[in-house]
Amino acid sequence: MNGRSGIFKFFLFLFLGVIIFLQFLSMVQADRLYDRLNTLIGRLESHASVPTRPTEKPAASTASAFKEYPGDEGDWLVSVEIGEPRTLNPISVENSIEARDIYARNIVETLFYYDLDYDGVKLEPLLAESMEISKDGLEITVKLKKDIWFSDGVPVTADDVIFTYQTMMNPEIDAADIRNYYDNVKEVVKIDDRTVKFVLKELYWQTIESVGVFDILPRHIYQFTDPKQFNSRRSNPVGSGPYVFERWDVGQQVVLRRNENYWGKKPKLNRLVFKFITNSMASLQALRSHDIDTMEPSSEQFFELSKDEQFKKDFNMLMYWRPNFGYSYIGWNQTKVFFKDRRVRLAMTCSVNRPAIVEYIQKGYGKIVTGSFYVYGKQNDPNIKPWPFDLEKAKQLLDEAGWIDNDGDGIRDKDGMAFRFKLSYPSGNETYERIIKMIKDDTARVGVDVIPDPVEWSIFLDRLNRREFDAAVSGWGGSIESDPYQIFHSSQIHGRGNNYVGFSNPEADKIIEQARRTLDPDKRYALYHRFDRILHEEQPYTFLVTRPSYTLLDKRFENAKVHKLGIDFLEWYVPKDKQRYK
Amino acid sequence: MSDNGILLDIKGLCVSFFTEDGIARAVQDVSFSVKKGKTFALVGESGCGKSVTALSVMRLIADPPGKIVAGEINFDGRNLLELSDQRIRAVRGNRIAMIFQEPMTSLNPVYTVGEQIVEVIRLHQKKEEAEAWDIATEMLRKVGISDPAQRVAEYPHQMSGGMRQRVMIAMAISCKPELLIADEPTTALDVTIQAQILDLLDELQEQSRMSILLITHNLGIVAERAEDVAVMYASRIVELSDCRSLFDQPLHPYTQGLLQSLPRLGFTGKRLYTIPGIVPEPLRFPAGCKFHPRCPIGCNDKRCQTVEPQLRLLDNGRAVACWFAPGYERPDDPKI
Amino acid sequence: MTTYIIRRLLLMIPTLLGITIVVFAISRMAPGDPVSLAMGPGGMMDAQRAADVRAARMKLYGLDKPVYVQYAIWMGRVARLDFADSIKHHRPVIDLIKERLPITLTLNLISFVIIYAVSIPMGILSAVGRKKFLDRAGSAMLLMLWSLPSMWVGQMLIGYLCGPPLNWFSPAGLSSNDAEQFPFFQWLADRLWHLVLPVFCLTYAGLAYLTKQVRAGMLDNLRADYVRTARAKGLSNWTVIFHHAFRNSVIPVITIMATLLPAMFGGSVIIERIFSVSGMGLLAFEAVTTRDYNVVMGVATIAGVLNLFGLLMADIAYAMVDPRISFESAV
Amino acid sequence: MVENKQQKTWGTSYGEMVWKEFAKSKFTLCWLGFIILLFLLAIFAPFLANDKPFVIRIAGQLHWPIFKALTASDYSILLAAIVALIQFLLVLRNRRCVDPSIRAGVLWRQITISVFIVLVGIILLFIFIPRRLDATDYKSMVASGKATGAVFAPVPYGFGRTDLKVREQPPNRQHWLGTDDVGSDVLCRLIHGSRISLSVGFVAVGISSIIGIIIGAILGYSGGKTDFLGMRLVEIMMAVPVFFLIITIVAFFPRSLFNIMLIIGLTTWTDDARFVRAEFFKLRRQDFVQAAVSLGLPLRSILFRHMLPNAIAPVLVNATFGIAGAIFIEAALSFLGFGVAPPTPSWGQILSLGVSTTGRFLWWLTLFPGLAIFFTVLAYNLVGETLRDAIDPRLRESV
Repeated sequence: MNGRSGIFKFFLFLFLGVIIFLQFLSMVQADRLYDRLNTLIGRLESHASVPTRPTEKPAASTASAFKEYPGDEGDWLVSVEIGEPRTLNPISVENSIEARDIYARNIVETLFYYDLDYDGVKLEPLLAESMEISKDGLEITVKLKKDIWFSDGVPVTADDVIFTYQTMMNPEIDAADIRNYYDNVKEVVKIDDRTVKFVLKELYWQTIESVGVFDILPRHIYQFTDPKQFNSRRSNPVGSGPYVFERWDVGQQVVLRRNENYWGKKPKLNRLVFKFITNSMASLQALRSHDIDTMEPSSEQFFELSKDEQFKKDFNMLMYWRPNFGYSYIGWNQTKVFFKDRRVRLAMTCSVNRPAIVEYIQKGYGKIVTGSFYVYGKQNDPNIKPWPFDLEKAKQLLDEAGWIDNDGDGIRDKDGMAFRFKLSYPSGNETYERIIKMIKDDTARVGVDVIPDPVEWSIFLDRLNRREFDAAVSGWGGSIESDPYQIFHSSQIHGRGNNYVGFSNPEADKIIEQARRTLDPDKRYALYHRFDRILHEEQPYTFLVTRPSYTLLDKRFENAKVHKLGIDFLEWYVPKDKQRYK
Repeated sequence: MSDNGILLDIKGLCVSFFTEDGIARAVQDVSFSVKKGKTFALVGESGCGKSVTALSVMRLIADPPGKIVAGEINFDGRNLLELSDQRIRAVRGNRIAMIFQEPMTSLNPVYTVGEQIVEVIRLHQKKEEAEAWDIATEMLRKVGISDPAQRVAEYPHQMSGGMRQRVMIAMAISCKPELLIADEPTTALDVTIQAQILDLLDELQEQSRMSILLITHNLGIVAERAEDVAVMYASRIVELSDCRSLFDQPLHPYTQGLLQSLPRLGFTGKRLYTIPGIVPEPLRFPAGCKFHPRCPIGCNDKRCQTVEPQLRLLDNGRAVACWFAPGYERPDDPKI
Repeated sequence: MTTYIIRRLLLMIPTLLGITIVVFAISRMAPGDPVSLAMGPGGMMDAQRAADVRAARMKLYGLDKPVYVQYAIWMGRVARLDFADSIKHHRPVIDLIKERLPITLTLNLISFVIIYAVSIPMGILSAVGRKKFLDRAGSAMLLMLWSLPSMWVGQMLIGYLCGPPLNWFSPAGLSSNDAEQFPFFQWLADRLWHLVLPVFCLTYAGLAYLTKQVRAGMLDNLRADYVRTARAKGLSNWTVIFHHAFRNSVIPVITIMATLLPAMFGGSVIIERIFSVSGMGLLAFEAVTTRDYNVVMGVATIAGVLNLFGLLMADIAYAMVDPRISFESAV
Repeated sequence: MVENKQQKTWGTSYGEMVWKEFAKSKFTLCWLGFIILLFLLAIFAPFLANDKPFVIRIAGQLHWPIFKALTASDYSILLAAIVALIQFLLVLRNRRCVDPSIRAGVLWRQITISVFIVLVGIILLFIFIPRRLDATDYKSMVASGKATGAVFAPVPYGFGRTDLKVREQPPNRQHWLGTDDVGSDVLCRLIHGSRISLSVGFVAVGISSIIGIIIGAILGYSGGKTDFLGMRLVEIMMAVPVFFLIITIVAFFPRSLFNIMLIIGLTTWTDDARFVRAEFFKLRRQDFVQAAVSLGLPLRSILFRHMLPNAIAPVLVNATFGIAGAIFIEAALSFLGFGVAPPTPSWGQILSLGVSTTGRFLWWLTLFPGLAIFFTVLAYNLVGETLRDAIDPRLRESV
């Protein structure tokens, strides 16, 4: 009899019940069940076994991976990544900095590693024992260490090296970026279980470095029949490193556990936690409340904190230079009328107030970049002085180039065309936006009308690739030593090459080609110094600024040294009485 | 319990609405009494305060903005205005029931009519659910709804206006109230159905000996059905009388006007009489007698324009509020 | 009723097709493509090699075919309930959604429950005590809440409540670092504590909106004749309010509930960004900005389906609550 | 136009009734005043905050830099403001001189003419006024004594001027609301930003209302198959997540203010369409519409002259809330990096700068634009709320 009203009540209760149930389910599932299941399935699929010690315990490894440091074992290091990597597969990772931060050297090891205390490329053996280069420079023989094994106890052999190389070169494997570095390798030959030979196609100094820093994956774990299966394997990286993968809480963190079965000297910290925090203010707040132990602040954050005595009591503030920071630049599209003329490009450089950026935004710690190499590297020519910020000179140069304000509207023109161009940049980047605002204001004073044009990253790339832009602000990542071939060689103007500004200079081309074949570092450096000088004169880019890196670190960590190439948390430890986590 | 056969006795009731625009005196100094088993009619144009009076009896004036400012409402010897909320709720629907003007909207659209009747039965009579449903069906039969056993499970929107008013009545009488307030029960209905509903009320009154407070703007329907009549104009009662004498000899010019404007059998005049002008708004009552702007006698009279006449009991047992009514004037009245 | 539902479900098919076409067209029309994005600005590739790699990848993802063929292929997979693979992640779209959904659902369900649990009583109280101090103060408060941009609120909360000196909440993440080692209830408390701020930011605007709706509906109904009838029956005040007035005010509340269903699935980009929660909102946002077509299509299609189901459910619930509406008359 | 020379008391028109009801709430009137003030601020922004002086004497010659530097959009805004003012005066005059029965028709005609004038005017202005660049630093000219007699605006800074020396200063004497990350004056940017935020709200909602009204009117009037198909279209638009649409479409176009307004307008019309459709559905069966149809009036006239005025109320109310919503959407887009191109200031952009700038908490960059958005949205919401109460006849009946 109560008809509808009863239905209503039933509906209501059902609804509430469902909500409460779903709530519970999703909360539980969000963390525990789902991820554990995931890990479990992941393990089953990848048939990775639980780490076990090899039956025969080797005597203290003949080759020590790292120098022995004193200090107590224990505690965790909780650090921040700005984004979540899409995969931790070392081969299909593309160029994700976050992913490399997590797995490189912690889980997966390379044949050699860079000596952090040398400001050039100096390879120290890690998994390898030695490297021999043939006289013509076309054959590299690498000998692996004895008694080295992956975290599951299986020894590292030449087969693993060859497997990794072949996987990388497999066109169906999603590794186009990495493959590019090894393009010059014709083949890899197994000599014996511990020796491999890399045969190169041609002489090229960078291939040697690439071969040296080659990630070695365990074949017995990553083996695949279907390339798709390999591509979609994104978690549970396995390698020979001092840490093993523990879990990945999607959207939150990746946790690594110390590899108790490590072949070398074990690091002190028990766990490494990489949290994903997108909001940099939130990161700083998390650091202040000791939720995280270390982060890389922006330069503003760093300088503001350096005035905070309370903060300095609790945290170490490290400032250091590091090559992979790179530099930002404005690329002038030299196929456009405006920027064909060297004088115009130079005038633009002179009207960008770089000294002010260094002085006011970077508090004097930054550095104006003059060329495409790491500013403290040996390739860079320290004698080149950056063009000054000089509006008068800019005006004079523009006058010389024939850009004069004929119609009195405040904008220079030539042949009836006003000097008004779009300055494209990827939107949402505060640093670029700041520079753009300054450039717009400053160039207005020399009579050039800049139209800022923020575009979404994918469209930005699209425009660069199609060369459909007037000028663009962007940046290049750096390395200790780099080869300017892709960016500045005239062969890279057409197609989808990276010389999208259309810089073409026969002398520069010749130097680049010659330098690629020069194995002797000093001769090579001399060539690059000359190349740098040409860039400086031609200004295909207006090189902007670079800055040191900063790290904030909880005071409880000891032995946090600053090396010439940066810092290394594998050396850090926490004294027993200060340890926070178990 | 009072012994003079009076069920409801209202004395000096004043109700005001406190709005943003000012104080509206909707009911001023209203007094009348309803006898047991009899019908009392409260007549007046819309907006004159008769519905407010009825709602005051139920204590259903929305507060804010409305407020009963003064007066007594004695029901069966007890002043309803002094009862606690809980006690007045025991009276509402139980001893005093009410039927409203709009049968279309007065029933809750989301419950079946049965549910709505059962609700009131269970509330006041503490009956079991099944029994209450039986009573509800019985009540529907009583108010003349055919096939009540089926209708009881229908929703209001499935019924016609007349049927809904019957349902309202069934709901009202289901607890056998002593007083039934019918607030314009027929206004929204077709003429043929109007008569049916009024006959039904009469019939029910005979069966159960309840009193009815009939509120209407239609003097015509009062004639045959009410014993006593009060005519209200602009928040006051202007004339109070038994029905027969009122129709024979109306004392107040307003009543006269109302009667003249009634169509009568055999009337052959050209046009029906209409009272000129409109009912004043409660916020803008004229000074003096509130009827004087529309009054054929008093419109030019100085006293009517300045001093408001009070309701006075005349020697013949009737009461009126008009300076010009025969036998109204007293020696101590102001003279202008 | 069954025929009605079946008819509505059948009607959904063309609508859904329309949705997929719109989304497909819009996402493909946007300049840029996932391949050049994945290759990045540099990759330091030789020009010829870059072109080759690009062509190979376009082929691998089926992007070299004409757009309508791509659409047909995609529709074919969807018909088999397979939302294809993410181009960026090389994984089934469904897996990505499964991964992100629990976080978003947790946040949204909590805020959903809070919105309803708080705003309904608040709306009723406010309507009952109309024009009294509490109602006025409450309404003003709600309007103010409704007018606050959530990113501002979020950042202010992080700036002031997290970190020293107050240090009340955690500014990012969903659990403490060592939460894995906690016993269940401590873990639960820790989780809830981390959810407070994002949930607050998700909740307050909806709370204000719904309260206003409930209040307006209640005011309408409290003035209705049948409420007067109910009072005349001698029912107690609260019976009148809940049993008669509120019952009739439920209808708008239900409509809003239906629109919330897809919103719960969608998540909020801004709040997820501020509180570093990677849920559905960020997934969709990143998919759009990285031109990960299959993810965009998957998310939008599922959201569209939920949206349509929400509308259908609203209509059904409507008819359940309000006997005046019959299924036959409504299309 | 029927004009009546003698002063006559008309009955109250619908508009007057609504206004009377609206004006009852003094509190809301204050907020309406606030909105008007904001509009004045936006209209006169170049005269309130500018780094160029009104007048300056250089080498004995008088110059008027501020007027010379006004752009086509500045003139357009002034033109629109003048037309709006005239329109307002016309409405007041209508009240006195036009018979209420035809007043609505007259009003519609006037509004159509005004809109036409504004649109044509804007197009002409954009064609004929060249884009100028005047980067002369007048302040340093005055300081160095090269120029005299300069009269500056109350806030003597340009919204695009940068000065790293004074970057990120908290509020002080020179910069009342502080400076941002490149040393621009926040107050100046807020004043100029009011233009962006207000016009985003207005134009976006205007576009969405017009689309919504047209589609809703056609669907509601025609019914049958057209309605059925049209509603599927509306359903499709409703089911596609709006924010997704906006973000994707934003990618197509350059980040200009107009495009953002257009996109917001193009994606948010579904609610209006549904309201108008529902109203038209009801109205279609009413006598006066039947009468109009039987008189053989053209469809356009029936739809927009006879039916629309009766259905406009919910659209109007929705519009005020829509303006508030559009301001939010603009802010959210700025936060996600999809806002208008710098150095054009918008509140959302300043706010997102304050919210995200290099991970610090610069309170003046967050607080002031936040408050500006908050108060504006609050004002619109309050006005919308009061307007709804004033329009809704169900509420007016009750005491």
